[in-house]
Amino acid sequence: MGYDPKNPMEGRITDLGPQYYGKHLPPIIANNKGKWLYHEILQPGVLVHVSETGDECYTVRAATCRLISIELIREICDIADKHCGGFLRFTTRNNVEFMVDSKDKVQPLIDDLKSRGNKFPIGGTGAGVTNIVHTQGWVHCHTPATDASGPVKCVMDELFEHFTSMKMPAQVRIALACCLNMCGAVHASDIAILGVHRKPPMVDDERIGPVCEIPLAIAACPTGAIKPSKAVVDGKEVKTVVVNNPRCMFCGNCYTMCPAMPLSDPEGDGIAILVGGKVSNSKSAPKFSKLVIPFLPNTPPRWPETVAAVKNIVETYAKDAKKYERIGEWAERIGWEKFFEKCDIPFTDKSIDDYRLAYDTWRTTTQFKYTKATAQYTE
Amino acid sequence: MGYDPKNPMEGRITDLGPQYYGKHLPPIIANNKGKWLYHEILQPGVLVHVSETGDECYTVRAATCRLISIELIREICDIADKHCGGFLRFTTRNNVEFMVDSKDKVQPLIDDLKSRGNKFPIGGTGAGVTNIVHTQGWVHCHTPATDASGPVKCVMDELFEHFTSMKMPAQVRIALACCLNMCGAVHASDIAILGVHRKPPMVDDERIGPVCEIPLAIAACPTGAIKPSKAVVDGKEVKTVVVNNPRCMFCGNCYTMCPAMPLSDPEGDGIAILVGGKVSNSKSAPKFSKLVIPFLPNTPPRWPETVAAVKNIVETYAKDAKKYERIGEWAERIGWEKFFEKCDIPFTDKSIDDYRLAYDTWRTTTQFKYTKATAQYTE
Amino acid sequence: MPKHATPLLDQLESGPWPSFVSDMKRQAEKKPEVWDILGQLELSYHDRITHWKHGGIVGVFGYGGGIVGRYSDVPKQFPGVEHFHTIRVNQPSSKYYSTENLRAICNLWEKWGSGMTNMHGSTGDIILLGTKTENLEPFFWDLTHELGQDLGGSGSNLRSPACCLGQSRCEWACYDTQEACHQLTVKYQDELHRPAFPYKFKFKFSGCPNDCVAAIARSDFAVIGTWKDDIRIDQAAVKEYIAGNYPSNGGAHSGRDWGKFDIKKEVIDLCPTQCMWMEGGELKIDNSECTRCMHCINVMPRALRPGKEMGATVCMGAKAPILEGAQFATLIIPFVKVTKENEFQDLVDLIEKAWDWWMEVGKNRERIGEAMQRVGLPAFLEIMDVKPMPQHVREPRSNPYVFWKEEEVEGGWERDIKEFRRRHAM
Amino acid sequence: MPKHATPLLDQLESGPWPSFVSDMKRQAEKKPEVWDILGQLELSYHDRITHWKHGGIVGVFGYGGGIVGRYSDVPKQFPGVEHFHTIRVNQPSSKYYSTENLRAICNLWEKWGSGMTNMHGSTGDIILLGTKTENLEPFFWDLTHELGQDLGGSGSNLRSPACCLGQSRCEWACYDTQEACHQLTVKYQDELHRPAFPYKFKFKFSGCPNDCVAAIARSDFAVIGTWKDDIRIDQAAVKEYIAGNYPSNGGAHSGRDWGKFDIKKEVIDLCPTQCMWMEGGELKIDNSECTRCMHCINVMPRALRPGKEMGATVCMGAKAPILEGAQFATLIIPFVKVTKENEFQDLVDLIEKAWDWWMEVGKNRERIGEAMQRVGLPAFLEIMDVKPMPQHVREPRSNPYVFWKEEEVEGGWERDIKEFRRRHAM
Ligand code: SRM
Ligand code: SRM
Ligand code: SRM
Ligand code: SRM
Ligand code: SF4
Ligand code: SF4
Ligand code: SF4
Ligand code: SF4
Ligand code: SF4
Ligand code: SF4
Ligand code: SF4
Ligand code: SF4
Repeated sequence: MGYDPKNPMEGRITDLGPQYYGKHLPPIIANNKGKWLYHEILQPGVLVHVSETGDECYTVRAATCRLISIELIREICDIADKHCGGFLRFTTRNNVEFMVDSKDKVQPLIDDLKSRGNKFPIGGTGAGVTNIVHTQGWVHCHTPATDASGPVKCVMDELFEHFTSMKMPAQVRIALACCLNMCGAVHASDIAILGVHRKPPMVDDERIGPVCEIPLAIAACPTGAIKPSKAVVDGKEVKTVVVNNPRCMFCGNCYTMCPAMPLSDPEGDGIAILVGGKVSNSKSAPKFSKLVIPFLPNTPPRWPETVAAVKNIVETYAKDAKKYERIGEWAERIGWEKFFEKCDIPFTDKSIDDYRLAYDTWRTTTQFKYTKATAQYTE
Repeated sequence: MGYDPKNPMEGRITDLGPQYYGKHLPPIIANNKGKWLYHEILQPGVLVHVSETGDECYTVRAATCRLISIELIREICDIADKHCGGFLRFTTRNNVEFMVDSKDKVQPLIDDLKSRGNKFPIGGTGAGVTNIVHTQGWVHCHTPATDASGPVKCVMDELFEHFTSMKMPAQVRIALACCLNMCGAVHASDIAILGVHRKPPMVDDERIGPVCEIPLAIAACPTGAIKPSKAVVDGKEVKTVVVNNPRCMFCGNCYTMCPAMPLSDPEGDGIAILVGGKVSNSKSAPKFSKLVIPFLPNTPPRWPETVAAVKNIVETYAKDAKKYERIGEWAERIGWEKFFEKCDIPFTDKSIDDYRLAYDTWRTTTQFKYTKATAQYTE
Repeated sequence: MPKHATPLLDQLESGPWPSFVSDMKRQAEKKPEVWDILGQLELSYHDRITHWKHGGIVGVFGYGGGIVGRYSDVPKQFPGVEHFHTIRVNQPSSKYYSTENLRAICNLWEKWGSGMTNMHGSTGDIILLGTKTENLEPFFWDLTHELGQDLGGSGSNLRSPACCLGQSRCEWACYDTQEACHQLTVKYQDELHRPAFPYKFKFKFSGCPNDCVAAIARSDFAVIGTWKDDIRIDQAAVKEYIAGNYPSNGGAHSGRDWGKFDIKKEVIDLCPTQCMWMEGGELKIDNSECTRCMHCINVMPRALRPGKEMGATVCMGAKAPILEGAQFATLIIPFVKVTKENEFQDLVDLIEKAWDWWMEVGKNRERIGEAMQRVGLPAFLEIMDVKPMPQHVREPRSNPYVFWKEEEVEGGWERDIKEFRRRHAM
Repeated sequence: MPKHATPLLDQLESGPWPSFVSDMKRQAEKKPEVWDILGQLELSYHDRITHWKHGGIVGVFGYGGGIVGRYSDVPKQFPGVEHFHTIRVNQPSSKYYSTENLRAICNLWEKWGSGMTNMHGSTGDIILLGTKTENLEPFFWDLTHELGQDLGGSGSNLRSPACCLGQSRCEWACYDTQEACHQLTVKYQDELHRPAFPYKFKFKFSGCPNDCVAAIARSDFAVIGTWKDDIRIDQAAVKEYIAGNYPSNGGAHSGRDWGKFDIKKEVIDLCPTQCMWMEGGELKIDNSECTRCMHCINVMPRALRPGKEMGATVCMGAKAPILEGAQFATLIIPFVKVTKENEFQDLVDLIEKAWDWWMEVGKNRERIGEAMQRVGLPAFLEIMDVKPMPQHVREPRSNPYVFWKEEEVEGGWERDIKEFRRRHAM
């Protein structure tokens, strides 16, 4: 029984696909699927869904780090076995949800979760800050410009009270991606924490020939910054590439295609903050996040600059925005010039688009608000 | 006295610049310049401006064809001499304005203008249709895809009552340009009537060598449709170009650079209608006009298709829009899908951008209104 | 006992948010290779740079994806992570689990892997984080034979589809996202496991325009629930909201005193199409003007519900910024029925039409959204056999640069310059 | 007596709008060459195509512009228009004329030209339509000597600047558009008459954001009046509007019954920034939120006026669609004083900075707006010595593709791959 390396093909099973979800639904869900009438968030992290059958499903949502051990998963299973008939689910933002079928089961479940230290903070619902979706960072990936789990921990430590409460004008969705590949929906987040490189790739002339397809590396560059070249390695002329540094915008696509062109660097790499994106079609159409802070240094283990920047934006927004207004909707209503002023973020040329569709972002009207930024012209 | 071809340089004067405007201001204007307090449109085409000095300037605005003879200008001068102390002005939209300094001079002026047949219709103010700004057309230019003065006459004959009244929701600015060079602000007009070519240039292999710089012709093409080539003329191989027709979008820039590449054609050429542009910064920022009817044939002398199309849009808008709402503001409020439905204009792929910044015009939301166009999916 | 000192990481053990460091330390007690994860991560925290090599190609036989190869660039210091490949296990629809299954996965990962996971990856998979090359086949054997479970996608193929929880626990789902997600995943196992595409391709299924799985932002093929009839109104419940008896937005704003519920300010005035009003104490909606944005329904879940004739809008071409900038998915099909009755045939037709074309014309590493941009939306609609409609665009083009086709132009394009010159001297 | 039958054009003599055909016929009685204009136009109406050849280069000595060469492609049929060059005469600011001057121009054109004109060209010139090559120099002699007047622009040079009527007859003008236009035209006669630019360059001057000369849509350098203090409010007049004693929008809507004036609906609700409200019967404006769009002022001209501290916003780079698509002018300088006291020095500085750069880097036939797009707005601002500010953009960039400069990055860009490899095995 088990895999036999001598007969790798024998008894092989493939293409089973995912497990059928039906096997994993708790009875309260299975019985009422498609019959739900309405829901209510009873307190932060606690939802009730009411079915037309009269059934009620109570959900308790708790945070996880996403990067979790099997020990922790087993602990989650213990809780679900004890309270939820052996079922649970994870949300699309890496929270874990425990469901029970009657009200009286809620408090014991909550008590249990609370008894486990800071492992399962309850919250993440409604007009608050829910879990930060994020990526691998230094824990696994080869191209990150920052870590993922670390900055997330630091930011959430600081925003913790907003996870466990619902005092925001609307939901605040924060995401982190550790490089411009942006695994996740950071390009459409209320606040995006984005790892960015700022040094052009080094070319490893020795290794590029053996490990890369040079034409693919050249073709990988969206700005055409990479050109074929020659170098002398151990007295022999070899084919390589050369990077026209001023044309590089540090996307890292060359490195994705060619391991001999690394670009990570302790000083060059860091974090950019983008804000105002959203996904839902509610009220306004989906919006892209916009770059407002081009660079903050990588300062492990607690990334104070990034934490402060995110906190400042969240709190300025919370004070100033109207009920139901997402960060991007708020910034558009007050005008981006006011966003920068209210958040006291210095505006730099880096926030001005100069890529493909840049023209559409230029201000082609005389309509603008005076702010500190225009003071030099009006004084 | 006068120019002496034998001594062309003798006594030559250059770089005088325009006449000083101060010499041309009627006294009521000169005396109150910078002192105006407010204005009122007393009736269509008749304005009063009130100065802080207590002076009043009454202006009577009348249409002209813009393409006018010196006979007509002299007639205008006669009127101005008789009523206005020998001064007049033209507006930025080719209307002529007669100004008098007291109320009792207004009616005689109006009567005089009215006595001259249809030469000087009074109107063009406020929430109505003012004069159509336009270009040369077949009267003078080498590259038009339609005439200018003719279609303007036909459209204004039909919209005449809207020139002499103020019943529109807001001002309606119509412009015509006879080719994609768009001499004027048709790209920012409530309704733009635009001459368009639809056949790629012919290459005159015989003449291209002598009359054109072939590299400039090739560089002129924004889509890179023109490639160098060779041809045999009178048994001799000559340099020429060849056009990759499917990549041509008929901008005519090659012809501008190279007379040996004409593209005009009786059947190929015609008129496109664009709507919803505006220039002012009032309420909304300036907007580009958007292509809603890609092609109507050239049907001189009265261009009935174009006239009907413009009239239909103007009247649909007049019925449906709110007070102060420009055509583009209306279309955006109701949604472009409703614009097409209400105006009963068939939507074609031609209205979907596929040029440089096209992506920004795609609908990247689930928000849309159902209309006839979606009926095939909902029935 | 820690194998490496981790003074920097240790600072991440304090604070109210759960600590992955504490969790890993606990795990390391049972699976010592986790000390090496911590050790290498500490080194990264010190050096401020990753210590993973550029991914190597590893996998299980017959599959072109599902495993991302990874090697340490400091293997001597951290032998436990010399190989550190991740395995993507395809999650069940909406990520419901029986503890039985979850425990089985844990056991498997205890046996064959590092004991660390991501629950879940950004695409949606169960990510098993870190194992050695030699463990891959045995793990896969056990996964398929013992758990009856399979790998997810990676590489230039279909990625593991994902969905919001939909009808399972949401009153707004306009179709069964779980079933659609499951059936289409099963149908396209070959596309998921054997790279045959120019680049990756993602399906995501949201039950309504709230789009809780962010389909419009990150899927090549986004199926987002909607309806075509009228929003259902319970006028009695409207009155309860007005009276303040039901909490606005399902209680989502209850942490702050926003004042008494004001239907005008909170619902009617915020409706993006301004198609709602009060009349005789009743809430009215001009549904022909509604764009089904969900706002009013979100705010008054007990009074308003999506219509009864439900289906989905299909949007295509979303992606992250590499290379031409990020794209949201573009509306392609305004309304389509999504039912297992016809085995999701409408979606299948669309998917296969798109794939056929993309597999033919797509360049290496060109997402379908980029290919759409390259050929233009009009051409793409033609490929998809969809009649162009104003709903496809936010606004019509403003430039006049129309690519007419020869057959559309009276008299065609062939003209005789000589004949022209006879009428037009040069 | 008509020289040519014009059955098609004759149909343009009916209808209420003035007829250019009737006008031309009248002129033709005095200047028979106009029959040939009509004749050739009739032929175009019949053939549905222009009968003008591609422009030839003609001009007066020492000038590189001001005249557009034109020849008939059917000169035998219409000898009167064999040559048919247009002359652009630079109009006086805002197009006010003494009849004396206008009559003098007519006389000159009777003598040297066709007798037909455009009052005015789209750029703003007096366009004298059609003359022969041999008449150009004598015409120019008379124009300069007798009328003291000069040609306008054409070709790759400064084009005749234009302005709205501004303070001459408008209560809203925030600076003297006529004077600015005149002085800068006079200052740049050389640039206007002798092509030294990569392509054309246009100045336009509007006195306020209503932009009655369409500067933002069609000038490379648009100077648009604005103010920096508070909108002036006459509360008594506000009351008159509310009472219906003053017509809204200066009577612009009086042709239709729009109901009683409603300050809330017509002004406050339409304010794009929502910065107005009524308080104790008074209209209030939070001027720090106002974007000076003009709407409220337009609607209540007797109650509201621009502030007292006036100047202009400078926007740059507008153009028609050839080649990259049309551009509106982009905000470059939020506020600048525009006064003849300092001879418009602030504008002069900006203009010359822009020209110096554009003349150096602009490609053949590249408008400054296109050059701005090519180098990017951040680079252009640096060239213009303008500190980037959020007012320059509608919104910040959404892609993350920042072109950092080496000096901005700690430690620079030079790195040693060998040293790197020592720390990171491959
Ligand atoms: C559980 C989950 C779906 C799942 O399959 O896992 C979910 C569940 C619900 N969402 Fe969601 N949403 C979930 C991710 C999302 C996402 C995706 C994301 O954030 O990555 C979005 C799009 C976010 C965006 O726009 O950027 C999302 C946008 C919404 C909205 C629209 C809110 C808006 O104003 O734009 C609503 C409606 C509302 O909250 O009023 C909504 C409403 C709901 C409701 C009320 C639906 C219902 O009737 O049950 C559920 C509880 C809401 C709550 O938590 O406050 N859900 N929801 C996801 C929980 C994530 C988490 O753990 O925090
Ligand atoms: C005479 C003229 C200026 C000139 O130097 O010649 C002029 C004069 C006035 N304009 Fe204008 N505008 C003139 C062309 C323009 C243009 C340019 C164009 O159309 O090519 C625009 C921009 C149009 C656009 O946005 O597309 C223009 C946009 C305005 C606006 C903004 C209206 C809006 O709602 O967007 C106002 C304010 C208003 O009407 O309420 C305005 C207001 C005015 C006022 C009321 C200003 C005043 O206080 O005297 C003047 C009389 C208005 C009227 O005719 O109803 N004027 N006005 C131009 C007359 C053109 C004509 O003969 O019809
Ligand atoms: C594991 C995961 C991040 C995570 O921590 O969750 C991930 C990890 C990687 N992604 Fe991703 N992507 C992951 C979801 C995404 C998503 C989100 C999604 O699928 O919804 C996106 C954005 C949506 C999209 O597809 O555009 C995403 C956009 C990218 C891109 C940019 C693609 C583009 O077209 O712009 C790359 C670059 C590439 O393909 O070369 C990339 C490449 C990568 C690679 C393979 C690195 C590389 O350069 O080859 C990463 C391997 C990391 C590692 O060693 O563990 N990953 N990647 C996610 C997959 C887990 C799962 O299967 O559930
Ligand atoms: C006479 C006039 C049209 C009219 O009937 O009023 C005119 C006529 C011509 N324009 Fe123009 N343009 C005229 C104002 C404009 C304007 C409006 C403006 O200046 O405010 C524009 C749009 C604004 C702009 O500059 O972008 C304009 C944009 C063009 C273009 C496209 C330029 C671009 O960058 O997109 C061309 C093409 C070219 O330069 O090769 C062009 C080219 C031409 C040429 C010279 C034809 C050519 O291809 O070389 C036309 C000569 C016609 C003729 O034979 O009489 N004309 N042209 C206008 C000048 C009269 C005057 O001096 O007052
Ligand atoms: S965002 Fe970049 S660094 Fe982070 S996991 Fe994805 S590919 Fe790797
Ligand atoms: S990082 Fe991006 S822009 Fe820079 S060289 Fe590599 S591919 Fe080109
Ligand atoms: S729009 Fe075109 S055809 Fe008309 S005058 Fe201008 S350049 Fe000539
Ligand atoms: S008309 Fe325009 S697109 Fe066509 S060949 Fe000429 S320059 Fe190119
Ligand atoms: S997308 Fe809609 S249907 Fe799905 S969970 Fe979110 S709110 Fe419910
Ligand atoms: S769903 Fe949106 S658009 Fe429709 S009525 Fe409700 S708020 Fe208005
Ligand atoms: S632009 Fe302003 S100042 Fe000039 S005429 Fe128009 S309204 Fe008056
Ligand atoms: S000028 Fe415009 S933005 Fe300012 S208060 Fe008036 S309407 Fe509002």
